[in-house]
Amino acid sequence: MSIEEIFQHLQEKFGEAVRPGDFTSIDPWIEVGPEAIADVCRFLRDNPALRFEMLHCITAVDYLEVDEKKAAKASFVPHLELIYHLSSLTLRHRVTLKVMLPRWRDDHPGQLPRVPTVSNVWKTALWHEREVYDLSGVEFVGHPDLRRILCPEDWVGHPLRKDYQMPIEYHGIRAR
Amino acid sequence: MAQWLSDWLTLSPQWEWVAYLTVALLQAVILLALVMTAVALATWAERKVAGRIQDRLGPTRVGGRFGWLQPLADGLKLFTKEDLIPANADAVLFRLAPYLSFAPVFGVFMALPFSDGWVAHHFNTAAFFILAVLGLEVFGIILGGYASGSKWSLLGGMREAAQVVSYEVPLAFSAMLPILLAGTMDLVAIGEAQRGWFWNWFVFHDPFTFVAFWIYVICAVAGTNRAPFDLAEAESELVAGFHTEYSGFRWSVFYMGEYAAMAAVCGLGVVLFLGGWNGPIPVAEWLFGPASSTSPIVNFLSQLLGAVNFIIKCIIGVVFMISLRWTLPRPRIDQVMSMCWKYCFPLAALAFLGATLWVLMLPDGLLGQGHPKASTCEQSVMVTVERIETP
Amino acid sequence: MNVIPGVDPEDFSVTSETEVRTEELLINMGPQHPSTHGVLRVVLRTDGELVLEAIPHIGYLHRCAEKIGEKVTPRQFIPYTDRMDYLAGMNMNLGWALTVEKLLGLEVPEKARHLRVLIVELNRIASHLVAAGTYGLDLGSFTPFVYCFREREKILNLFEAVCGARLTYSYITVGGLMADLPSGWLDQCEAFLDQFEPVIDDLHDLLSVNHIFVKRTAGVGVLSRELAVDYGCTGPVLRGSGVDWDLRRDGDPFYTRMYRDYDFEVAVCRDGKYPQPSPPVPTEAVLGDCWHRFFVRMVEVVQSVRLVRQAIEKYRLAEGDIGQPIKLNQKLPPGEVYLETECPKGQMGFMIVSLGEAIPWRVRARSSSFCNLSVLPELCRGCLVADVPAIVGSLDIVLGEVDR
Amino acid sequence: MTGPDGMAILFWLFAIVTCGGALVVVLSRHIVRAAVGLILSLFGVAMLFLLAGAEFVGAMQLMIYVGGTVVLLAFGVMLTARRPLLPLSTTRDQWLAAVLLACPLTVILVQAALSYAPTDSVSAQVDAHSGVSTPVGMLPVTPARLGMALLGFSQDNHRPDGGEVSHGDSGYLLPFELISVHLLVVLIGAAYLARREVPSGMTPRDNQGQLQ
Repeated sequence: MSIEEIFQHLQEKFGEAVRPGDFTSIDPWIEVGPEAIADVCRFLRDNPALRFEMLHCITAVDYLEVDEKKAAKASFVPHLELIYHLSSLTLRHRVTLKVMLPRWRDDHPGQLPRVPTVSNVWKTALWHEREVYDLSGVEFVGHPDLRRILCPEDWVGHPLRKDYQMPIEYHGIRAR
Repeated sequence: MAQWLSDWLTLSPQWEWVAYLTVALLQAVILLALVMTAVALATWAERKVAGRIQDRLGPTRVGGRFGWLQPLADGLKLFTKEDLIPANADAVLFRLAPYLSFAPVFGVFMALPFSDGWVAHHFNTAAFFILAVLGLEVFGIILGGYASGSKWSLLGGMREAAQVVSYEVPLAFSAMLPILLAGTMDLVAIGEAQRGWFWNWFVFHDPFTFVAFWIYVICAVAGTNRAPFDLAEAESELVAGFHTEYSGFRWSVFYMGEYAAMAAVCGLGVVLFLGGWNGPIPVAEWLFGPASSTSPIVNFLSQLLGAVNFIIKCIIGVVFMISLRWTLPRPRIDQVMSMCWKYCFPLAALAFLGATLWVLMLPDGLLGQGHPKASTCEQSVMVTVERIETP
Repeated sequence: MNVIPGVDPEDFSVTSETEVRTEELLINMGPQHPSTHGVLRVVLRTDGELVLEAIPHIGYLHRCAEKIGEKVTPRQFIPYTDRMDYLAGMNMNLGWALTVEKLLGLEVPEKARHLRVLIVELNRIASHLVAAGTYGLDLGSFTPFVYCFREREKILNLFEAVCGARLTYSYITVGGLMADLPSGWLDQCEAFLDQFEPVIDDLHDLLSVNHIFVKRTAGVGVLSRELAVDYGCTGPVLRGSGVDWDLRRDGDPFYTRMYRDYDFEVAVCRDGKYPQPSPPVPTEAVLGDCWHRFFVRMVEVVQSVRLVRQAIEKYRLAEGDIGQPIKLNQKLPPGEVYLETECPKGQMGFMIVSLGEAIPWRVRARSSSFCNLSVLPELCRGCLVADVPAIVGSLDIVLGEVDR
Repeated sequence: MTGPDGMAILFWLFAIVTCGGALVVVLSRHIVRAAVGLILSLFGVAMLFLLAGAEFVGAMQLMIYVGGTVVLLAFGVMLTARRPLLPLSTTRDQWLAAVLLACPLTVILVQAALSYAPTDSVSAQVDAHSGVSTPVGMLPVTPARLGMALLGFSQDNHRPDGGEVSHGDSGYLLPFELISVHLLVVLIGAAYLARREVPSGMTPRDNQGQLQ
């Protein structure tokens, strides 16, 4: 089933919450509003015509140009993107969803952006969302046990953020 | 021998015990030497056989062509290694445990007949004594596990002790069949009963003893914590079971205990089921005439041939146990336990029942021609009754 | 389950009459542990022999390769992909190379494509040999481990002849391969394959049909189809649960184009039978248990041998050369691409986001062992302590890939 | 085996081991050391039996007491220990009671031991097999005879030749059967007491279903 038909199905059900992303790129994607992501995912999984049973991975891409010189002519406004790759084993088709998030909630640095969790739709999201929270700093509302998974529990900061500074030392070990 | 020595020293009666004591000590030293060489041979064989099974050479450097001095090198290394006692270990028991696990196995060799006359002490109830002494070894394991002070070695010790204790029962049960067939518990008599061609061995006596033999093999392997049943080392978090905290000489005593137990159990199995010192073809009888001929030299030679037979069979048994270790994976603890109580024990009981019926219904064997000397059940009763009549 | 709420377990006076009070134990397996295949720490909450709950802790080998990806050009990132699944370096290189080639819209010449299939399938055999050997070790039999590593040595010697390295090859790169095969290498490879087939039967005798092995693995850690898909398990773990899914046949067209003229069967248990040159399935084996996961890998080795033989023929017939890799700091077109390839452990996904410079904006690695491991708590609930190494071994995880 | 005083030396050695072990059991504050002490004393008793030539009873002692009971005790002690084993501290009045009980008992035992008229073992009949010298009056004890006694062939007094079995002649068949039935009852009782109710909540092995 092609990306347009999938978008058609979503449009009828969710209307405004779903916007056409870019259907011409190598991997076409659909943009979904942050608050509707959980319902869209549940619909994609349960609808007999779509049946996306497998969530491959959740990726967070941080768009922020750090050094001032290039910041002026950067082609994007600073924001955070969550990319969901889904696929269906039975109907053998793929789709990519994107969620646009502000880098910080209400632009207060330190307050992580909030997104409803999809771990109740696919259990694989349990660990993937923990990894995105750990490395990129996105808070998944409703996640049963949102802790750091790869970095130590008491690590400060989110390494994959563009403006992340490595701490000088960690428990007496010089890091920089 | 003691009598001969005391005459030679022309000791007056009340000093006679000196002769007996020296003879006893001499026998003990010979036995210890024998056990040590058996253990050394077993460790060397283990590494060589494991090598062959895994398509590699095994030790070749130490001493001569086939690395036969490797056990000596291991022994030396272990003696020179530091012998540490963990902090919260119970020092006294920690030191005692290895010897408590090695001594009983050494006791077994005392009652094991290597040839017709060659037995350190001719027990009338040798088989029963051996089974009793083998039971003692369990306490060394429990004590080793407990005295090491750590929760894991205690768990390992308990698990291994439970296995050894539960496998002793079918072991004893299957060992009873040859006793039944021979009518006595005296191993020399049991060996005697299996003289002649190899089909006189008890293992081929009837299908039930054949089954009992294989149950004996399984229980022997499990009873000495060997091969597929070495549960304690298996469990990932128990690491090496009860002897995790041991090192150096104390650990080597445990190690020797294990190999000596393996050799002892093989020896017992050989005497009970595989005709002890009687070779598959009765060469001794052809060469040296009937068993108890007069001249000591001939007598000695036939006993020597018997001993050689016995040792070869023991070696085959030990190699079999070693090859088991390097081919089979480990069953789980509950599978091992259920195999013991749900399969080995009932089968052993069934085999025992079958053997008794077989002996009663077919007193002189399937083909009608009798058994050289084996007294069947009623005969043993008759024999005992006559002996009672004449005080 | 047997801790009565509201009662302090240390208080001896209350002992429920129906129950001999057993103390719950927290056993800590790892991170340095003989049978957890690397630095994985599993905390087991057990009641006697019974495992109530298994909680894996990962992150001990986390090097944040994705952050480094934002500082180096794609060709310079190749050596980092080697270190993710260090038992299948070639597959990792191929995954990353194909992702960047998909972004560039690049097509490697025929000879290079066949050489890639040949090398990648050889590496799959080596990886599965390690999996089978260490699984034998987890269950206590040492000999299969020695046989497997003896065969793997021969494959590593072949790789050493090709690219000079034995573990981290960095041989397959963006746009092609670092070097062509040395002369006489193909005959050595064929000689290896000829003497390797009987060894597979030995491994089957030693492990797959060995009664004790079957008793230890059949019916243990049963993973149903829905649970496997739900947890995102892929590769032999997914196929072990009976899902007929192999990326080399059903994957992204850009990837399946590589295998278009090869015929092989997907190693999955279709109504009780596996692709044929394999021993029968034992009766106790339940679909989705440890035994099936192990057996799928053994059958895949046979299929990979077939693939390597076909690749050798096609490589000999293909004319032209293997082409040149792209320049070290070649500019990347702006765009976003995600591609998954079938690696020995499962589907390894790479994603690259570029804004038009030579250095990508964001690099993402989706690890198969990461998802396969996440199903461990589900499988270990209610099993015995002795089953945990069996289950962990059957998932065949590599911590380099889990932690990245 | 050895002359009369040689025998004495070994006898005293084993007697010391037995009594020493018993003392360790009583005096030790550490429960596992007490268990080891018990092992040593029972081992000493077994050696005394062997010394006296009763091989079967000696081996029986080894197997049942040392191999069986004490191992059971060790299992019981170690498996139920919730926290490191509590040291056994006997209070003052317990000592008093113990001494009061022990004294009369020792007096009786010593008196009985001394009053036993030693048999003048004139010519020790050396048994061909085991080389054990048994005083003339006693018959060499072999397990076969014990077995027969247990199965009803009376051993201790000579039956009139061919006469029918009179009262009291039937050996020890009845006690033998009684004991075995008794042991069976004890076994089943113990198994029943230690059974473990399957907790209503999770059946431990529901997905594999083997264990319970």
